[in-house]
Amino acid sequence: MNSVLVFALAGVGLILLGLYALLVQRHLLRKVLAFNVISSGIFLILAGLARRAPGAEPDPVPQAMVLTGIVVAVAATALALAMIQALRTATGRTRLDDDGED
Amino acid sequence: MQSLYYSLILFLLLTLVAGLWRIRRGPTAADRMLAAQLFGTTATAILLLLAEASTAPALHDVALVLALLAAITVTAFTRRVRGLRSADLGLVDATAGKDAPVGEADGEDSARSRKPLGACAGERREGLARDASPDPASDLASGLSSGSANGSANSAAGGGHAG
Amino acid sequence: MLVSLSILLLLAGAVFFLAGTLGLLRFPDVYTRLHALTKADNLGLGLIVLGLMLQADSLAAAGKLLFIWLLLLAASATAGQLVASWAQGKGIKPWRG
Amino acid sequence: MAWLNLLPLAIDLVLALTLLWLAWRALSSPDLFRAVVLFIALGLVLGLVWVRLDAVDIALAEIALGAGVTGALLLAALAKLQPGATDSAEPASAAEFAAALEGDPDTPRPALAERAATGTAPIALGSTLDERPVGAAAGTAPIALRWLIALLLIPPCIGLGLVVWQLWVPAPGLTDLVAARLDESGVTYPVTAVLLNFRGYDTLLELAVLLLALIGVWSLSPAPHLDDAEPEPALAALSRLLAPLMILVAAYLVWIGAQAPGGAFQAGSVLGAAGVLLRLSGWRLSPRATGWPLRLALVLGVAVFAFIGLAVIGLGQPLLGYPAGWAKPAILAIELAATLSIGTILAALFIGGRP
Repeated sequence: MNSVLVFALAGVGLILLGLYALLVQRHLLRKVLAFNVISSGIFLILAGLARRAPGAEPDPVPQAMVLTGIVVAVAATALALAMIQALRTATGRTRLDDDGED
Repeated sequence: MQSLYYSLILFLLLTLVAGLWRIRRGPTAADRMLAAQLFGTTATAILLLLAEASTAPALHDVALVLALLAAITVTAFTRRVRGLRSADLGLVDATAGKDAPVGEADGEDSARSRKPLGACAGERREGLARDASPDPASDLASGLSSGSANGSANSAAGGGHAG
Repeated sequence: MLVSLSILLLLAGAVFFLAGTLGLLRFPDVYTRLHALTKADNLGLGLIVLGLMLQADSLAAAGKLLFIWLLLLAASATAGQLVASWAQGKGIKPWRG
Repeated sequence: MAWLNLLPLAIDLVLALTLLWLAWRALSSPDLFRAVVLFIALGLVLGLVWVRLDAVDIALAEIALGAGVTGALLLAALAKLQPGATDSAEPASAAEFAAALEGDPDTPRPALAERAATGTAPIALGSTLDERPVGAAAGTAPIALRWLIALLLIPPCIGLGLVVWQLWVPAPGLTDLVAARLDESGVTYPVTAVLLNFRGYDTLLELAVLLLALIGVWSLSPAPHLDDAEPEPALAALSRLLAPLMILVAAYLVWIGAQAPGGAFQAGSVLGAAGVLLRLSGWRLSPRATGWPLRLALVLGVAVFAFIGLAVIGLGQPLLGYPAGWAKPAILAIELAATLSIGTILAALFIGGRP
């Protein structure tokens, strides 16, 4: 059992949890959190793949991708939160409900 | 020495995880925020020990950044989630601020932020007292000025429970 | 000699962290928990920093460790004060044994 | 003493399990405030995980963002989303919100009790912090649908797990390739070389995405008028002490990025955190600064990057191919501009709304 593999598999677990919550939860803020959990899972797998050669220097290319990805994820989160707020101002709702089919 | 470092790291990590239980338990929002604050200190200690254990001095920079930013989340909590209470109680007229012309509001804001520190403190006391007195839920209503109420909270927090 | 003193300080620091977490979990209200967190944990960190400073390679490295501790002291003290005054503004009553 | 070798593995297992537990609780907790706090904790645990994965750059960015911008952003959004924060004030639900925040059974809830007594308390509180199912407006999909979704998600995730497992053959990836050309890159630290030289176009586009996100936020609404109280004296003192230090540390991170973990994204995150702290302490930009100076700071990163990237074409180089000997100053100029822009964009995203 390899430490790096543990984290990569935990990344898969995060993706599963995030996808489930994204589909099941109705509150939009929860969907935003779920998106972030999914992206964290993807980042974990990528950073794990950078460490496949035991004892050697980690691969800088996936690390650079994750590094910029984290910052972009925060910006996307901020945009999503602003959109939720705009939705609330316009309709008074903060979640997606099935009723009404709108 | 290496194994001592790793044992300490594991130990601190376990105290950290145990502390996270407070986020679940609450009961107040402040209790949950405290558990997040726990991260600042414990994770810094873990980072410093990891730097020593794996001889990676770059981790000192990570610890430095964490220490530098440790207070921001709690500050956001007390500053942002606080505002709603006074609005709830009708002390702040929500519509008044919205109708004010943009330029005026900005001008007032910048004028306020230029005031010396002492003036701010005085204003804040008044603000707190005004905040508290019409609130029947708080025991501040019993004629305590906010200054002495602060003192009593501090002594309650500071007295008797040495770690 | 220096190494054993360092080990002693590190272990003492860990004990204070344990005390801080126990306080956070066992104390009855937010004010007392705040006390456990901001005091015990920062003392624990101080001891660990001191223990690591004894083994630092250079004066600059030791100074950086000390600086990190001072920063956290300032952050914790302020955060503790802010949370306590928030709780008080909400009318959360201090526990009276 | 073989068990001592297992200590790092034990640490990693504890970290991985904590990660999964926090994610699960953050996504399933019935109370939104608790969910957000658990999510903030998740980000900080992730910071420790990056350290264990030898990804110190990512750890720096994650901790700077997780402790600085993300937490503040989510908490501020939560406070804005609670009832009563918009024009159509709903006082009773706001009281309910406050009660949910306090959560202490000993605390009386006069506003709500009074309202309930007079029969004016609204029934639908579903969108408050406390997401108790009220009527049909439950917080999640129906239970049968939830099981179906869970069952449907398991096969692809097992597949993903198997793929990850299969990929786990020792492979150096692009490490050797990067190391071979590192001398030409202008820096001695591989991650910075990848970010600003080998895959410069990627970084340029990421900066553009950040700018786009801010344009999106600005196009949605004007800046909110917060009736911020004056900062507590302790907070005012802290922001005066820490904000200059944050700017100093950001500069240090750019400088050290040439040979060690650090660089524009980490430094920009710290700079953004400084902006968040100043804003929380009641500081505003003067109206004179919110015009072109602010906008210049926002686009400077993309502008300098694109200008240098295009200018080298005139020197007979490919796009973003720095001529020999010029890589170091070019990277330094781009990094400084990018740091300023990333920090300003992050702070502007936290404030939200166009000035």
